[in-house]
Amino acid sequence: MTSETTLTSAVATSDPAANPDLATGINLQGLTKTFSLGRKSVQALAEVNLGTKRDSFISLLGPSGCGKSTILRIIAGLETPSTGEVLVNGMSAKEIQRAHEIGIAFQDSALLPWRTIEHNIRLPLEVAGIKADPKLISDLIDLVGLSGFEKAKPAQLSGGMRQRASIARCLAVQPTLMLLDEPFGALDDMTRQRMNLELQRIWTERPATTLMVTHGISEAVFLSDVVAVMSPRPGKIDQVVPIDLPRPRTPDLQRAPEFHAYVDQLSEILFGSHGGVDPHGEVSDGEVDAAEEQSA
Amino acid sequence: MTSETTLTSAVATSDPAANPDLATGINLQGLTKTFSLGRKSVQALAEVNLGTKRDSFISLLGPSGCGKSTILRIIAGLETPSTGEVLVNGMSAKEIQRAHEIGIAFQDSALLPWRTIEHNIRLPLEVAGIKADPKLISDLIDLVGLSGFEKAKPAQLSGGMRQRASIARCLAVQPTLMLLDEPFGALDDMTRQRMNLELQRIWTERPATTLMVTHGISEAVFLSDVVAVMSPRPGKIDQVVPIDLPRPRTPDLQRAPEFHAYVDQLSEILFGSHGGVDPHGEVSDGEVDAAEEQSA
Amino acid sequence: MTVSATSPGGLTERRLSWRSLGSLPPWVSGLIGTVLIIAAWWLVSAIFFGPEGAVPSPINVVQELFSDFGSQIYWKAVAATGGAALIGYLWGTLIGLLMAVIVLLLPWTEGVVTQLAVVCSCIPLTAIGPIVTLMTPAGSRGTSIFLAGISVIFTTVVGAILGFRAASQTQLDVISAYGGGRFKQLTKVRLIAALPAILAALKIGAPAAFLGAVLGEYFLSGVDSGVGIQLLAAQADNASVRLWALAITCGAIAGLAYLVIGLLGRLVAPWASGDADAQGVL
Amino acid sequence: GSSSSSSSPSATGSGGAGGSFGDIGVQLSWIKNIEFAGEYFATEKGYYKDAGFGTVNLLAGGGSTGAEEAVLSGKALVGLSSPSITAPQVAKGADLKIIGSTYQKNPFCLLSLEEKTPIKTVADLKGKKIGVQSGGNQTIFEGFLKANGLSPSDVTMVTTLYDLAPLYAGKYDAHMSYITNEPILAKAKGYTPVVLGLADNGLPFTAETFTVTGASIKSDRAKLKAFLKAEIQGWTDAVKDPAQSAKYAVDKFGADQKLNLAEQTAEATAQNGLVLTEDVNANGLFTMTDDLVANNIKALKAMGTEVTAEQLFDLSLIKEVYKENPDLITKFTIPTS
Amino acid sequence: MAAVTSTSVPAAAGSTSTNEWRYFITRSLKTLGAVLISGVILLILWHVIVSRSGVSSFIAKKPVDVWNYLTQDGVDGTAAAHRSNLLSLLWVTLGHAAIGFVFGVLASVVVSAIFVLVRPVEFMFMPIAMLLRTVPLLAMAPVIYVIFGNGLVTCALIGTIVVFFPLLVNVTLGLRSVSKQSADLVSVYGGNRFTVLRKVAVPTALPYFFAAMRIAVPGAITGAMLYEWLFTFEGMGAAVQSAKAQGDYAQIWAVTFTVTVVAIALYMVATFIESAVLAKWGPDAGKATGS
Ligand SMILES: Nc1ncnc2c1ncn2[C@@H]1O[C@H](COP(=O)(O)OP(=O)(O)OP(=O)(O)O)[C@@H](O)[C@H]1O
Ligand SMILES: Nc1ncnc2c1ncn2[C@@H]1O[C@H](COP(=O)(O)OP(=O)(O)OP(=O)(O)O)[C@@H](O)[C@H]1O
Ligand SMILES: Cc1ncc(C[n+]2csc(CCO)c2C)c(N)n1
Ligand SMILES: [Mg+2]
Ligand SMILES: [Mg+2]
Repeated sequence: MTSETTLTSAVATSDPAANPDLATGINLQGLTKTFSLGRKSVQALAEVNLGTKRDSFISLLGPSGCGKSTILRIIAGLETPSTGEVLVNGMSAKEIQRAHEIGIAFQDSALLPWRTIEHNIRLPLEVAGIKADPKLISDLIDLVGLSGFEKAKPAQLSGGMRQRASIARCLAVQPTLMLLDEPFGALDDMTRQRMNLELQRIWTERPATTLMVTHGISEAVFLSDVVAVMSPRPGKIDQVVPIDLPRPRTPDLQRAPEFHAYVDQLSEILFGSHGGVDPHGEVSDGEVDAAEEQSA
Repeated sequence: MTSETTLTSAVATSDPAANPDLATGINLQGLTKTFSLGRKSVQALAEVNLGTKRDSFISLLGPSGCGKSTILRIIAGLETPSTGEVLVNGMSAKEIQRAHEIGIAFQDSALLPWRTIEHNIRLPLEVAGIKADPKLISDLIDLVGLSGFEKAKPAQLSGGMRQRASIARCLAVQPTLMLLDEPFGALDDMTRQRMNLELQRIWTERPATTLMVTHGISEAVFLSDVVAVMSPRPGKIDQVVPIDLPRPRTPDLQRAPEFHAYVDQLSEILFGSHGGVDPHGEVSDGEVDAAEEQSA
Repeated sequence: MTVSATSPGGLTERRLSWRSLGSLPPWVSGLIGTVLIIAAWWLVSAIFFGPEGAVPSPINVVQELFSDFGSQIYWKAVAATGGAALIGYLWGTLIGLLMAVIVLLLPWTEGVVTQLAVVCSCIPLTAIGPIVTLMTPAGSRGTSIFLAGISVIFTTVVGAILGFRAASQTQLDVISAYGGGRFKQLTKVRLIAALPAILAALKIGAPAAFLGAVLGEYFLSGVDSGVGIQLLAAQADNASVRLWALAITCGAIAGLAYLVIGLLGRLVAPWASGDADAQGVL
Repeated sequence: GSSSSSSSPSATGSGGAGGSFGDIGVQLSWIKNIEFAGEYFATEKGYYKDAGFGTVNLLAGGGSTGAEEAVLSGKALVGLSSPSITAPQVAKGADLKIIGSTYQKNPFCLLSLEEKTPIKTVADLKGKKIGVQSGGNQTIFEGFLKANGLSPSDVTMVTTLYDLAPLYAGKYDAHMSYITNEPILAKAKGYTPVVLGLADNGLPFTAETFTVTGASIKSDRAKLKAFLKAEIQGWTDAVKDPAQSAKYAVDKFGADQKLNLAEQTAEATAQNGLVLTEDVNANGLFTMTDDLVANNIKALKAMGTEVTAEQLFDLSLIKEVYKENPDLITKFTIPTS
Repeated sequence: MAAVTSTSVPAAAGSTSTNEWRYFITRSLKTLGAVLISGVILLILWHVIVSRSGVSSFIAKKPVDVWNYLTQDGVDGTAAAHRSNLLSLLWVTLGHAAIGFVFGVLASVVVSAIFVLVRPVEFMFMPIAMLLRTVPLLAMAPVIYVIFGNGLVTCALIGTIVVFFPLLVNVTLGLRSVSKQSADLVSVYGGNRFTVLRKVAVPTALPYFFAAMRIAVPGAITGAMLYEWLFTFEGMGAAVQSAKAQGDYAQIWAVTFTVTVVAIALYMVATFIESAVLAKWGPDAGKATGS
């Protein structure tokens, strides 16, 4: 197993306090979060330390309920941590909010039901007080394949279409911090693949410190500079795995052995060391392999 | 390519009118659905014909927005078709509703925000007027890995946890018709795998005519008696592929060449005949392969 | 649809008849209701009272109304009272909304503001009516306007505060994540999500405002024209037919206001589940 | 024609357009009907103007804002009221005085129906159910009982408004009424009204009195006298011509209320019975004899208010008016009831 | 099978009272504070407006005058007599208000449920509901008297009329605010409209219902006073009339003051009950989930 901090091309660290130069993008130090749940309380995050370089792309992997969305919401300034510090691009969550530099896509699309798709996508611009360029909006709608639905209300779209609209909305402000919570979860594979490529293109053209929560291991490898794997609740960063693959990454890359090695490594971390890495060394979302561990 | 109706072990047909014995479960004849969208109207379904045998498990695959959820909602009696006929297990949608025999999981969890998880899961029983067995409920909660969250409100759960609660709810009434709309979309792969196995176990023990909408090709193959692939909007059934694999299916099956053949066949239908079936014949969600078709 | 064809006959038929009742256009059911009510009124009048008794015959009342429609005096009175009601309504609504917005922007003021609003609704009008009259110039409709306004404030405040809370946390999160503050949350989400509840409050307010304006005329000094004045005169004259005609006039005006605001609501907040969309839900 | 019925807002301020006394407000005790016939004549015939006033705003009362309040708050120089209302306030220290009385006896009566339970005498009252308006009329009725040696427990008092429907429906046996108003309505409905007048049965106080502030008597004495003079002229005409009085009420001043001409004419005639007495013929309209004043004080005491004549009345102004204008005293034919 | 997502919830450290109670208590305390502040504001407003109005002090009383009326013996009786008089009037009025409140709330809840279940009924009878609310009771009182008499039936009727309409509109709106998805869910499981009403619409409508209840509390008192004024010689409603006839303005102001204070107190009680119930139901009762 590689030790992430010793790599020369390191872009991330699980000890940002000791490596401030690796925490110029996202910088989470000693983050914990406890929710109260009626009489009881739930510790969602147990001491999260994480740093990434500015304009790097990090993905968060981890079992359901481990606190991925919570980390993302804390970074977005939507939740205050119980303890710990958060800095992004050298700014606090509130500062970066106020600078209108966040793009965010929630796990559920969170579109405003009374606005048309077009107007939903334009919302961040309105909030930022930027005059919306109609061309930009229609390009974004095109990008996510919703042409013809500009005037539709969210209730009139399918689940996947809503999620795509929310991705378009995320890109509207051309953010310096992008937070994506399972943005492609509800998409079919073809659309998902296309969105992945588009996301990479956009991110390369206009770099932004990006954090993506996902369940797709190969998606994470394909897009990220670094992948952080979390352990189950109370969540903490289990390992930080830098993805040292050349950019721009093309679909072909996904057949390269290095790519598969990363996928396998991550599956192993996620599903345990004795987890069956695919013997053929082939692409795997961990889905099939992990099943071996289960007793019916 | 196999022609589905000629198989001896056929459990489904794309021409239910001609094969009434293959339409004792789901029976959709000449189904169309047009939504009005302000001034314009959107044809969501263009003539859907589909029949499955009673107590069979069918999965619907297809691109985002092709009308999968719409078919499911029509079968559930939540939407009236523009034209066409619907029968399930010989009953109309309304009748089967009234008989309290449907279990359903929506694309988003649709939990009632004011009810605890426990009470949300108990809801179908309350509606059916059945006295809820506390053991049953706690078993279901256990099954979906939500023990300890019985008294939590939906807002206090992660997206995946909410989805799991909604699956537990679906199973509460022990339905004869199960309708699952991307039930595992928000789950991490391990949980998803476990839920797949559990779903198969439950379905085997207490068979029900089941329709599942999914984006996961291998998931569809693993669980289904037959997989129907839909073409993009306006949706229609492109092909019906019976999955002739022995039951009970174990995780090992997912490594068998027959399994991979099915996955490849479905990928091909979904992503075009020139679509790159994985050369290693290995497991693929179609995700990586489809990428080849894309121009960056 | 053939779906129902397979179901047992009796059940289907009953459901169909319910359906057909449910699918009646609103104005038809409105008409049916009106006819039913008038029939009941007629019966009561004919059996227990004479055509000019305390409950006069609808025919006489309608005749009276028709003769009223040709009379300038009638329309002058309606315009005068309606005008005062409208001014009071606008003021009351404005003040109510302002109070609710204050609560929204400064949540700690909620208690104080709602208490002030409660005071508006529970001050005995009969006690303060004369005082207001004394504080406004003779001949002005100040008391009518005041009572109309004060009748609206409380419901508006309660409705608007309720409405401002209707936005879900996710919807608000979207705005804050994009750097919007409380104000943007207000303009982009809260105000809009609040519309259904606010409109409901405004709908309640309209009849209340008219009632307040009529009641005000019982206190006014130096005012000769108005529905309230005519009611007073009809009462002193024991003119039951006129009384009922005026009462129906009051109802009709309030109903019109209610309807117009309802339509307005459907126009500006078509997604609101309180309206047409929800017909399939409940 | 001078000022119209739709009065423009104005206070008692001086220096108005017409004459030296400027514009004033007069608070009426009810919405504009026949009850204020004299004021209509004074307006129409220019008596107010001749007396030196600009605009005299006849302020209709909605029935709930009292003349005392209007006068005390300065909205009106003069208010039309009744000792039964003015006296309690004077007793509580209000700076108010009555300077004349249009009605020589109060119009209150108990109206019952020959067809149901006629109440012709006080003796008939025992054990009956009487509909009384809450507030002022309640006080008056209780005073009436007391003045006749009855206790409140001898009758059942129930609340009512002005409408006679409950009486017709037999909900109670008698209805507290204005002799000029409800009996006429009952008759028009085809009933035979039976009237028991309060003024003739132990409660001889007056009504439609001119109420002003004590301060204005000191500061505006000439103005008040000028006002009284115009009022006398107006009422002299009104009493003589009930038909024209009703016309003014129905067609002009009360036009907004759709008054009934026949009914208003009947009321005007009945009203004359309250305005005109031998004493009035001798001393002039609005005057009060010492006897009448004493009767008022006695009646008020029965109603629970202890005031002296000096506290409540200042009849010096009306006396001076007649002394200065003896020709204003007119001999009317007194209607027989 | 072992649970995948770790074990159960970690036990809370020193978990004090429940979340719900904390919510309830903080809200109650806030309300009390608000009452004090608004009380002071109102007294100042009252004093300033009356002082500046120019209306004779004989009629327009200031807070001090009411205080004096309640605490100092004067020409028109002892303070103790004033207080006990007010108190007995108050009890009568509260009794009438309670009757009106109970009937009004019951009637409106039942009717709005019917409106929501059978929509055409709403179009049929909403006009009548509105007519009841718009026609001045002052004008129709004699008719009511003739038909219903002047007893408690009429008391209930007047209270109902005053309270009914705002409640009806709010509760109907609340019952209709059901999210389509939740309603779908229940109908799939075989629930009929009535089940949707019970399982989804009623909880959704709770915040609306309580808002309506808060509107109803002062409404019931107003209704009671109206009833007393128009149909009885009892309670505060009639007292205002007789005090007016007696020129007892101090009493009118004292009654006004008392009624207002009591209405606010009852409103607070309604707020407490609301927070207690809604806390149990969760602060999210009736709120939409997601988009
Ligand atoms: N209520 C509605 N009003 C108008 N159009 C609708 C409505 N519901 C669905 N549609 C349209 O019908 C089409 C099919 O929608 P549906 O939800 O069935 O797609 P889907 O196959 O489930 O997609 P996904 O995989 O993204 O969930 C879409 O184009 C959508 O815009
Ligand atoms: N508002 C809240 N109140 C109480 N508990 C909460 C709240 N929000 C989240 N939690 C708890 O925090 C834990 C982490 O939740 P989070 O949403 O971050 O998980 P996640 O990793 O995003 O899961 P998923 O992949 O299923 O979306 C969960 O156990 C959840 O129950
Ligand atoms: C007891 C009693 N008090 C007042 C009125 C009201 N009212 C009706 S007509 C009128 C003027 C007299 O013609 C007045 C004052 C009444 N009817 N009966
Ligand atoms: Mg999440
Ligand atoms: Mg769908």
